Amino acid sequence: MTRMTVEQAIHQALREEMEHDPRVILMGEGVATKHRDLVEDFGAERVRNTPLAEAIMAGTAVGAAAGGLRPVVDLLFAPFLPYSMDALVNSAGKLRYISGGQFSFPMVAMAMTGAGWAVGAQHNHNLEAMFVHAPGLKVLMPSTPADFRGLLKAAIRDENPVLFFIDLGLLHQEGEVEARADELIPLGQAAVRREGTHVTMVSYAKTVGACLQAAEQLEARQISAEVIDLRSLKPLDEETVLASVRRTGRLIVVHEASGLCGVAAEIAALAATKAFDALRAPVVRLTGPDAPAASSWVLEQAGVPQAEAVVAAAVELVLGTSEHTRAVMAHY
Amino acid sequence: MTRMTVEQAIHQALREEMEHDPRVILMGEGVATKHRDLVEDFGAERVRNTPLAEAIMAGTAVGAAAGGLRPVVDLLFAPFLPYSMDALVNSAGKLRYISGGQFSFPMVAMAMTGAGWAVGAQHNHNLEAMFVHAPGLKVLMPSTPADFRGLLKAAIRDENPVLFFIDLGLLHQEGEVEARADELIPLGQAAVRREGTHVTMVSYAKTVGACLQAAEQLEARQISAEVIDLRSLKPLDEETVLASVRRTGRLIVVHEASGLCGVAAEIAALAATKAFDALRAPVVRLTGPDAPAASSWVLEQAGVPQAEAVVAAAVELVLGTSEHTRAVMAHY
Amino acid sequence: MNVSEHTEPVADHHGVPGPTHESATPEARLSSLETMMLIRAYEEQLVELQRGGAPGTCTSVGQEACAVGVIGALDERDRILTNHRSAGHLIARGADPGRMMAEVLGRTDGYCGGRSGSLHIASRELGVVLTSTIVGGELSMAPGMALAQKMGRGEPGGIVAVFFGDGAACEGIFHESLNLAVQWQLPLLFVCENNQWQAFVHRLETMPDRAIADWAHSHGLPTRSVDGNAVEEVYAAAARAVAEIRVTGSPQFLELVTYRQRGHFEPDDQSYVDPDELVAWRRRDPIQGYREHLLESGLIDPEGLAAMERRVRERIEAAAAFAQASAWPAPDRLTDHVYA
Amino acid sequence: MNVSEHTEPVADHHGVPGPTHESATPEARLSSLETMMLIRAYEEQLVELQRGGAPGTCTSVGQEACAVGVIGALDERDRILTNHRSAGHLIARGADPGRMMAEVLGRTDGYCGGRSGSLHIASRELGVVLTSTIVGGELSMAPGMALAQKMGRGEPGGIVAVFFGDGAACEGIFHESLNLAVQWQLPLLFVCENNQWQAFVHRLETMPDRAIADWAHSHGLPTRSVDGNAVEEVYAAAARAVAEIRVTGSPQFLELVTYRQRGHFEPDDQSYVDPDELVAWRRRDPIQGYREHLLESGLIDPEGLAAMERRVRERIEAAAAFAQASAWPAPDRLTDHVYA
Ligand SMILES: Cc1ncc(C[n+]2csc(CCOP(=O)(O)OP(=O)(O)O)c2C)c(N)n1
Ligand SMILES: Cc1ncc(C[n+]2csc(CCOP(=O)(O)OP(=O)(O)O)c2C)c(N)n1
Ligand SMILES: [Mg+2]
Ligand SMILES: [Mg+2]
Repeated sequence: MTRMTVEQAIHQALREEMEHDPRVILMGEGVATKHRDLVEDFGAERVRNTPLAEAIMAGTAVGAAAGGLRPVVDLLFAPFLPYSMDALVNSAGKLRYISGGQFSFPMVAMAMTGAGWAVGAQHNHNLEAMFVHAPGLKVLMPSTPADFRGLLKAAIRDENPVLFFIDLGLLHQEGEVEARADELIPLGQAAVRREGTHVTMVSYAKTVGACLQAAEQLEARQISAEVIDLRSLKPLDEETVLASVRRTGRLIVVHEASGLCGVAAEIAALAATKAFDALRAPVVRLTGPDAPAASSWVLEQAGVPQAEAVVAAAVELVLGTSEHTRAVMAHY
Repeated sequence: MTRMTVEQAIHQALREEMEHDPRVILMGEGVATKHRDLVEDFGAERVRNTPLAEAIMAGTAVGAAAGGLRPVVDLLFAPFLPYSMDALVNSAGKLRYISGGQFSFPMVAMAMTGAGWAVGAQHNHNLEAMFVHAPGLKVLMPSTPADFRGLLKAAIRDENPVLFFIDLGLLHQEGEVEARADELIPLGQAAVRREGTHVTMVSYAKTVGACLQAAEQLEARQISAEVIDLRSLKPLDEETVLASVRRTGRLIVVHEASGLCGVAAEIAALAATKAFDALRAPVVRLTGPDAPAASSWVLEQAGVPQAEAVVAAAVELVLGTSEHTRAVMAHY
Repeated sequence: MNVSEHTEPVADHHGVPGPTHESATPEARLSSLETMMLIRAYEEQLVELQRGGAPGTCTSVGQEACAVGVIGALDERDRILTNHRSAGHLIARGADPGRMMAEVLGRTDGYCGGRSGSLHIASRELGVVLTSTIVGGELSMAPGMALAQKMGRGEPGGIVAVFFGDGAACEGIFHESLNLAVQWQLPLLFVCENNQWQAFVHRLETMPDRAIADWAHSHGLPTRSVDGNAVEEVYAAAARAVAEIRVTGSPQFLELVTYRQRGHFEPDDQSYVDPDELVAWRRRDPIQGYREHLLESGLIDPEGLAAMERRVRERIEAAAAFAQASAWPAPDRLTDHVYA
Repeated sequence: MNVSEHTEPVADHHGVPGPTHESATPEARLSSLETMMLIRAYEEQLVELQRGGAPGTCTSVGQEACAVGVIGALDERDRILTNHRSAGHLIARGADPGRMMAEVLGRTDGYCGGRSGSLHIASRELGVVLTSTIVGGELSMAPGMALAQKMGRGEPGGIVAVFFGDGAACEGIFHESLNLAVQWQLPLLFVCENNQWQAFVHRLETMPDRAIADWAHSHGLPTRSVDGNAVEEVYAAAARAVAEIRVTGSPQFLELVTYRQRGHFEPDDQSYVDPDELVAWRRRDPIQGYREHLLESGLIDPEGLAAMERRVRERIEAAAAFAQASAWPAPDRLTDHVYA
């Protein structure tokens, strides 16, 4: 085991996979500037700065993937993905199906997002749910350095197009990482970060931390919370979520993205359709507001569900309603 | 009252609003070819064919709206919206907020989608949920000629950017339409198409028809179904949905778009979070599959929830499980 | 008619074929004619089927010389990307009209098992890959496919040809694609079939008259504009570009000036089309012109022509019978092929 | 240095100001210098604040002549769209550095109440509208704004100026925007500040050397490339373009060749920058050059300059104090302004 940051874990995954498979290439605006060591070790042919044009970056990844390469394209920030949307949604997501299975698109598109940089809604927009909704794509959004590394490696080896979202607020977070190069984390498996019996918290990315903090605080009140980190938003590990909800009977879903048609809606719907009989209380969604992200630090932070709100929701679910919890939750 | 098709209703709404407000302009690839009468009556300045470039079409609508016009941009088919996504999501949806309320973007972006033309996934992709998820936008998807007319007129008069989706399968459907030019239908109000007591069906666009058919068939079995047509996906009429679910205790959500993070997920989540105590049975989602739309007529139709499946789901919900209903529903 | 001033102009023959490329043997020329006739007959058959209720299509009637000329200049190593108006490219590449028609009808024997329909038929085995009906989709994927070729993932020496319309040149992705191909020096032939129409809008409503060649030229890649209705001119220009790309590894651009003789998507009454323009271009029909040329030059006689017509008709009739006899896909296979 | 060959070339003075536009009075020239100094001081203050923990910014150090020259050629009727590197445009237009700084710091007195931060500051009252940090966003909205002007929704006679970088010219929307403006004959001045950098990539990695002018020219609109570090040259070219646009109602294109002297976004160690290139361009600093020019020409003396520097320093100090004293927005106002 080695200690490293999320940023280092991503870099290591890229390096190892480029080592592992000569078909892996890395491209994007500034990737060759940023990963100069990779250029040195794998050559300028495999690590390519691109013109500033997200549509052709993504389209080129799609074409290269169909042509036999395994491209990783760094699209920088999630709000730039709309420029790439046609290539990702209409080409990568559909052309395998449309062609009757003749082609595959083994590629990864990376992008950062989330609060933490105070630069506003055109750099911070958690739009991962849009890609979960689109057919033919897979979507990852890890929370720990080990998962960033293991999932990115697995994504690069996957035969399908994968969107890999990087929560900006986690970039410098440290954690233990398994150093073996063949250590992959399969797509589609949620991680139970903490076991519990009274309430299930489902989250991903930065807000997993809020849930874990909340769970710790709840312990003092004799409330035992299970925390599930989805990691893989598509394929979604329905079984782990449902099994937990069936045990606890209570569900809180937490994420930074806004709520309407978001992942929390999907998880809540899952419980309401497939674990209804086990539910003992209303499902709770704690999400970012239906608003663009604000730049100002205080507003930016106010848009992210925090541990306090998770605690309040859990207390209300497990122990019943109170004025205080209502006030805290009204915020979300 | 006049009888007209959806296509005629759309045309009439455009004509009336251009008459009503000289700031209304219409633009898009082929709109001047298609609506030649509008060119004649309102001039080529207000009805403009554009180059084939969806990004600048949408961006131009955004800029024109901020500049004091009220543009309607026809983007033809929903799968072309990804090319327009930056203008719609990052500019129209966010720049009002980002600017601290300095600008408004009174504009409508129209697009067709849905099964019925057998031309495949690059013309048929129900991606309305992506725009519901995006902040700052409104999203409409009507089902009757009267609603197409009344909602399009209201959308044109709204101060915010509105996505107006046209279910291709409804284009030639006829219905009675109120002929008064000032007859608007406010955004954000669902329509109860049929009242019932045992089960609530929530749908929009083409599949409202499947629900109504199902409700009729269910009558013979003494099952009384309420059918709610959302019409406005954002703002969403939570109250009408919740009030119905609180009365019936049972909810089926039906739409053609795929399920993951779709509108049905949102409605199911709504019930599970805000009408939980009233729910007597699991929520049921009947949606298109998590797959691109196929071209072949039989596959295209198989991708759309039909009345039979709605009936089966309702019977199961109201009367309990049966092998037959399981078999029918396994399909979705 | 536009001819390029950016490289040596290719003579403008208004429908009469230009100088024959040396390598075009008599057999090759006869075969070019027959293939153009096959494309025409195939598409006319689709129009017939559409009248009977089959899904509509975008025919390439009037543009057959573009497909036959360019595809004829490619070989097996090369890969082709195309768009919604692709029947000519597929047939010129040797696709089976029966399997194509089955695809249009949504049947299991179609090239894509009925999932594509007419608008995105691809055939990996033929090297016709990544067909997109999103205008510009093919342009967005072409540099990546060419990069894969360049990096040794295709056949050695293979290049990529991407077909698109004048409308696609209005999409920003056109420029992004050209710029990337130039910056990365990719073995990519851009083929713009400038058929004057963009669905229901004439291209002069959307761009300056000489825009396509001017835009391409501004990206700094060798650019030729030729008469797209003269199959041998097209072939000559394409063969030269292909040969140069194989040597240099760098992209080139070919504008084929032609005309969409039928509507955008069947059925289409073309009421919005200037009848004079239409008539003028029909007079320059690529098949009619080439047929007369080959008759005049004695390469074929009226009997040979009649036999050719018969062969074509029989193939298309057989194709239609095959397609109509093909089974519908089973609804329970709806979600096959979404993921690998 | 690039100068346009497409229209009459404007002489290339390598940092020494070109011929003065007749209408530039001594006062105007002194004011240009002071405004450039104010922009520089404002941005250096932001760098200072960033070191103390404030959010980063994209400074326009080295590009002040572009902002001052072009904005100086516009008047109140006109509307401006800009991008992430907009401080110069705002200040040249008369924006209050205090309110700008408050915005960067996320405070209520900021132009956008703290919702924008540094990257998308807009001020409707100043006619600086629709600032987008999505590269190309400003280009996508510019034709629509110009259409609204043309259709009488703005001030009579007003035009639109849109500022963007060389990187934005790589985005397809650049071409879509130019083409639409040309086809629709919109009163729109495209201003490309070609500062050689696109974040962490030198533009010569992304485009041919002369690409920007060549691309623009291929769209058929009048195109000029001038030395973006020579404020009077910029002013002269912009004034002429603006005057022509007011008469013709049609778009024009201005490339300002300049250099981003600091990093892309503070903090940035510029380790990826060729030090020789950086030094060469710093020698051509627009403010230093103009200051010397005005001193030499006797328009100002060292004392006057010192007074000017003092005024600028005082304004910026006051601005910083104002910004830091401004209140944070209340968290419960988070969702204000989402909908109209
Ligand atoms: C992005 C996109 N916009 C619009 C359409 C609808 N459409 C299909 S073909 C076509 C015209 C394309 O013109 P051109 O590129 O010249 O090709 P042509 O049809 O003339 O062969 C249009 C507008 C589409 N398929 N994709
Ligand atoms: C669509 C998009 N892609 C990438 C970025 C990240 N980014 C911000 S500024 C910039 C460089 C832009 O270069 P240029 O247009 O030349 O403007 P400059 O920064 O040099 O003023 C980049 C890549 C962005 N904001 N938007
Ligand atoms: Mg065309
Ligand atoms: Mg730049």
